[in-house]
Amino acid sequence: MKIKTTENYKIELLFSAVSFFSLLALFLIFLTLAKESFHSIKEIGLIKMITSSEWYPTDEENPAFGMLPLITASLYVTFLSLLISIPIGTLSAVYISEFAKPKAKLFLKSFIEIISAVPSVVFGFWGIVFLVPIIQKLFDLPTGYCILTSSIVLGIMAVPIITSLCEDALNMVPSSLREASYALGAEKHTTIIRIIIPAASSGIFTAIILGAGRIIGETMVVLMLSGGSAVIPESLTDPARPITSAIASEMGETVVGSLHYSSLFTLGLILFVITVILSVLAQYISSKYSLKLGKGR
Amino acid sequence: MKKVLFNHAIKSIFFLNILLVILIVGFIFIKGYKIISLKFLFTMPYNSMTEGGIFPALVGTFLLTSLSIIFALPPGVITAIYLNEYVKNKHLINIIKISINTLAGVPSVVFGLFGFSVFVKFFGFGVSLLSGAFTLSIVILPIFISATIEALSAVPYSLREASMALGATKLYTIRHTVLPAAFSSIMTAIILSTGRAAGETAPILFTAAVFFQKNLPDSLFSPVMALPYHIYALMTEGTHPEKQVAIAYGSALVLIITVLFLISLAVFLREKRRRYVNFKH
Amino acid sequence: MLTLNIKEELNKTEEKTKIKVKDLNFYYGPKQTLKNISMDIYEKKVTAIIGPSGCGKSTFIRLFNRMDEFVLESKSEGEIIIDGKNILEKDTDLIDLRRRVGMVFQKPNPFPKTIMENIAYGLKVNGWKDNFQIETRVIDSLKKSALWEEVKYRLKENAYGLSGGQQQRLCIARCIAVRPEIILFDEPCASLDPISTAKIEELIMDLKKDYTIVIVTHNMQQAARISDYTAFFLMGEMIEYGLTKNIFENPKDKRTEDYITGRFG
Amino acid sequence: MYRYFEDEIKEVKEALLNMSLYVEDMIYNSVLALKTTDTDLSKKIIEEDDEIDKIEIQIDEKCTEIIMRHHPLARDLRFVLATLKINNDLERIADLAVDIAWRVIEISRGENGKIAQEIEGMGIKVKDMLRNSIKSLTEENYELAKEVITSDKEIDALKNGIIEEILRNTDKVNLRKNLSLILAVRHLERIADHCVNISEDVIYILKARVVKHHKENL
Repeated sequence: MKIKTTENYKIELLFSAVSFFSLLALFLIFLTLAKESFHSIKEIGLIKMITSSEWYPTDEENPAFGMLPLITASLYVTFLSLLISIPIGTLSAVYISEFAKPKAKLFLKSFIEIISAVPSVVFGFWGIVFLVPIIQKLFDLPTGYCILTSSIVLGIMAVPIITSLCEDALNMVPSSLREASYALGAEKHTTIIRIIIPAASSGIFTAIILGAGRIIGETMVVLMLSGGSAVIPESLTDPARPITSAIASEMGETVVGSLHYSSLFTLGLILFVITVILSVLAQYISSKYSLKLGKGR
Repeated sequence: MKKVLFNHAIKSIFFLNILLVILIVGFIFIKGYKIISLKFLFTMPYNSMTEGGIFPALVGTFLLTSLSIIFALPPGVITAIYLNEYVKNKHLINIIKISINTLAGVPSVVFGLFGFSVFVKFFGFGVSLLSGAFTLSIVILPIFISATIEALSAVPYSLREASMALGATKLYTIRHTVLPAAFSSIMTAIILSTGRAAGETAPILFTAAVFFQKNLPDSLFSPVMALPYHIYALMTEGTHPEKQVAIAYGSALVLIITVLFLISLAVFLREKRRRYVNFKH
Repeated sequence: MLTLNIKEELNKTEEKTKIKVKDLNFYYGPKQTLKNISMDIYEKKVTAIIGPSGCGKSTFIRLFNRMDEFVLESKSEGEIIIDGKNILEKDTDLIDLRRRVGMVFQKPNPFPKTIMENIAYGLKVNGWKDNFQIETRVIDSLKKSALWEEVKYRLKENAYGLSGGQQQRLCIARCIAVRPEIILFDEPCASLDPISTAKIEELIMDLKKDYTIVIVTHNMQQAARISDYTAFFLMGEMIEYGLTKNIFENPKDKRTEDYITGRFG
Repeated sequence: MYRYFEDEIKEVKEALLNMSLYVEDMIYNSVLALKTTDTDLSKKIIEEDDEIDKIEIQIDEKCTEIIMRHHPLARDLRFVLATLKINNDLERIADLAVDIAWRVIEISRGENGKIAQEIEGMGIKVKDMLRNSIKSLTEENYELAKEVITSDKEIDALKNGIIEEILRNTDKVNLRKNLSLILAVRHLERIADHCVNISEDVIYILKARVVKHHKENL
């Protein structure tokens, strides 16, 4: 009996070791990115890289590694696509959670989940063959590959993600609140605006943060649709090169160990830090939120 | 008046949302369905990618996803078991759960960088099936763990109690009661993760995928073609865009059908079981 | 002289102590859920524990087979002596203890397996290999739990196909298959209809011949019907303990009287 | 659970039956003692009463326990309630038999002749009434219970006849003795009344009808 117990203990120990793999992976990713980007950070300096606006990494005589254009492009694209996906996403969630009939609700939730799995490369492909020509004609541009195109496609892509996260948040609002509001004679739209959305607000906020994290890290769509010019964009119809796009497109061309190679890892590190912060922030808010609604028992 | 407007606004926005998706998928379907044939699926590309099929890309995606599932399965299941069955310390659970969720939020291109630096360079696997599969397995790990935790926690606590009260050890209880009861939901988790792995492009961009390959991959260390990368490459690196776009339509449709089929299957199975479980307990 | 058949078993006082509880305290986090409980539980008798929800009665019997192990941040003091051994000590072999002290839960909890496999589970846990022996024991347990007639042609069917009451009797069969010495019932009829409840109660009365039974129930009538001894718990304290007849006809403590007459609270 | 409840009800029924047999014997012995002025037999009857008292308490306790444990309802409830009353009636009957035994001791010696024979006859009739009332309970026989109730009139008539006769034969010498005889007859008549009570309770159990003071309900 005693032997069995120690055996079980050993297994538990093994299990716990394996369980830390996720944490370890996270740590390893950080370590790898840090190690590879060390070269460029030491050579150029992180602040200088982030603040200068010249990105000519392949210039043979005078390569420049100013990441400002890339970062601004990423922020532009993220902001614009959030502008599209937040209203559509949240309102769709309100529809599913408050208006749809129970049976339809189940179906719609599954449907949203399924379409959120459509691979991003497909969205990028659709953007090229469908949206790019339209944008080009509409605005009379030399090329349809621009911030606007990639933002629209990214926005559409993020809608199901935000919808399903918001729907979860709305679902967590206890039905007693709804009933209480209806019992006081409130109408549906009053109940939704005054009671349900405020009660779910931090959940919706979490959904938006997570959505932002996804958009900023999304690669294929911006890679295929942004146009790729590494200058600070001045208008919506300018082509641009967001961080992910830069990494994906330039990685294949660099010499391993070069300053360019290292600076791409620095970009990865920046992206990693941003998304980790967003993700932890979202989890922090949602854990506080579930405590508030008494779900965290 | 305000009320009517509000309700209509919400409804129309929702249906706009649905319509958009149908537009995208429908557009690709209409353009692509003529291209798909058995020949398209099962022949090699030739004539510098302007003719022929996508067979090597299909094989590559199949190999990549199945390998990555095989790699992700043991740590995924063990982590889920440990979190759901063993740990009592709330802080520990929180730390691991936060790291899983954070890992799920890391951009796929960062996984690509990591895979390149560690598997391709550090371990020296090169751009290969193995590197890609390892990278993909880390990408799907958080999804798989979350789904497996859900599967395990759906097994009623009373079953564990019953088993323990009969004098079974924890391990025996997990092996003979919890895992069998959760088996089908774990299968669902696997299908779900497969669907995700099949559609990922960025992680294999620098770790496994190549645009063109004469032969099918013959070892774990050979680079592979993959369906999502194939679409991307056809659109951006091709030399005969007007001819390649047709193949890209076909490939995109195959990819959509594959992924949506897997995910729908997983979601369908899960919902069906959820209803059954609710009914039963 | 004529003799009367009325049994006087309730007036007998010579009982053998099976479980001896001494100064038991139990803490859940900072909250003390059991306070200074001492009682003797007698062999081959039914002992009922009654009290309002949250009085600690479930916590109490779950200590007898150490199911408290799964409760986070809990602490126990005092002694629970079963057959001369304090089972609260650290070196207790919990696996062996749980084999000797069986438990039936509030909700029927059969495994999602066949009826046969459900009952065989406990035997396999204990290392039984011979299929014939297992089968014999399964049938025997089913007969003892008054389920045999209802399931004898469907042993290979899934246990979830049984009704709630049948499931609970299956759980009892599963419990007695490993031949425990003590059976703990944690509100075994809470989720059952009156007919199934009556069957379970009858079964408990039958089992009394061979097993020491401790039953937690918030149904006082049930305690009155089936138990020989009754303990009344309130806010983690044992208020009164004695022959069921005395507790229900002539309780000594005002709180007990208030509770069983429904004047509580 | 019903099985155990049934067993307990059966136990009580059997106890009642045994008690009634016991009491029947007491009635018979008391009239026998009266006939033969057997003081020894009378003393034995008086002693036996203690036994009956004990049994009464036991049955009472058993009934309380059944109420406590099983919360009987409907027919079972009527049974337990009626049992408590029947139990009481039986005890009273035993007491009356003891009273008769006391009369025998009062009379002590002397010949009672024809009167004693008639009282014995009445005693046997009363004893049969008791037997029938208990039989109607154990056999759940409504007709038999009805018969017991109607036969009460017969006993009343018998009582009146015997008392008339005693009074006719009374003189100064046997006044005291005949008074005891009259009392004994009165006791027997009271026993018959208790038997009627028992039968009424049996009807209450069987038909849930109160026939006490409402003979029209019969």
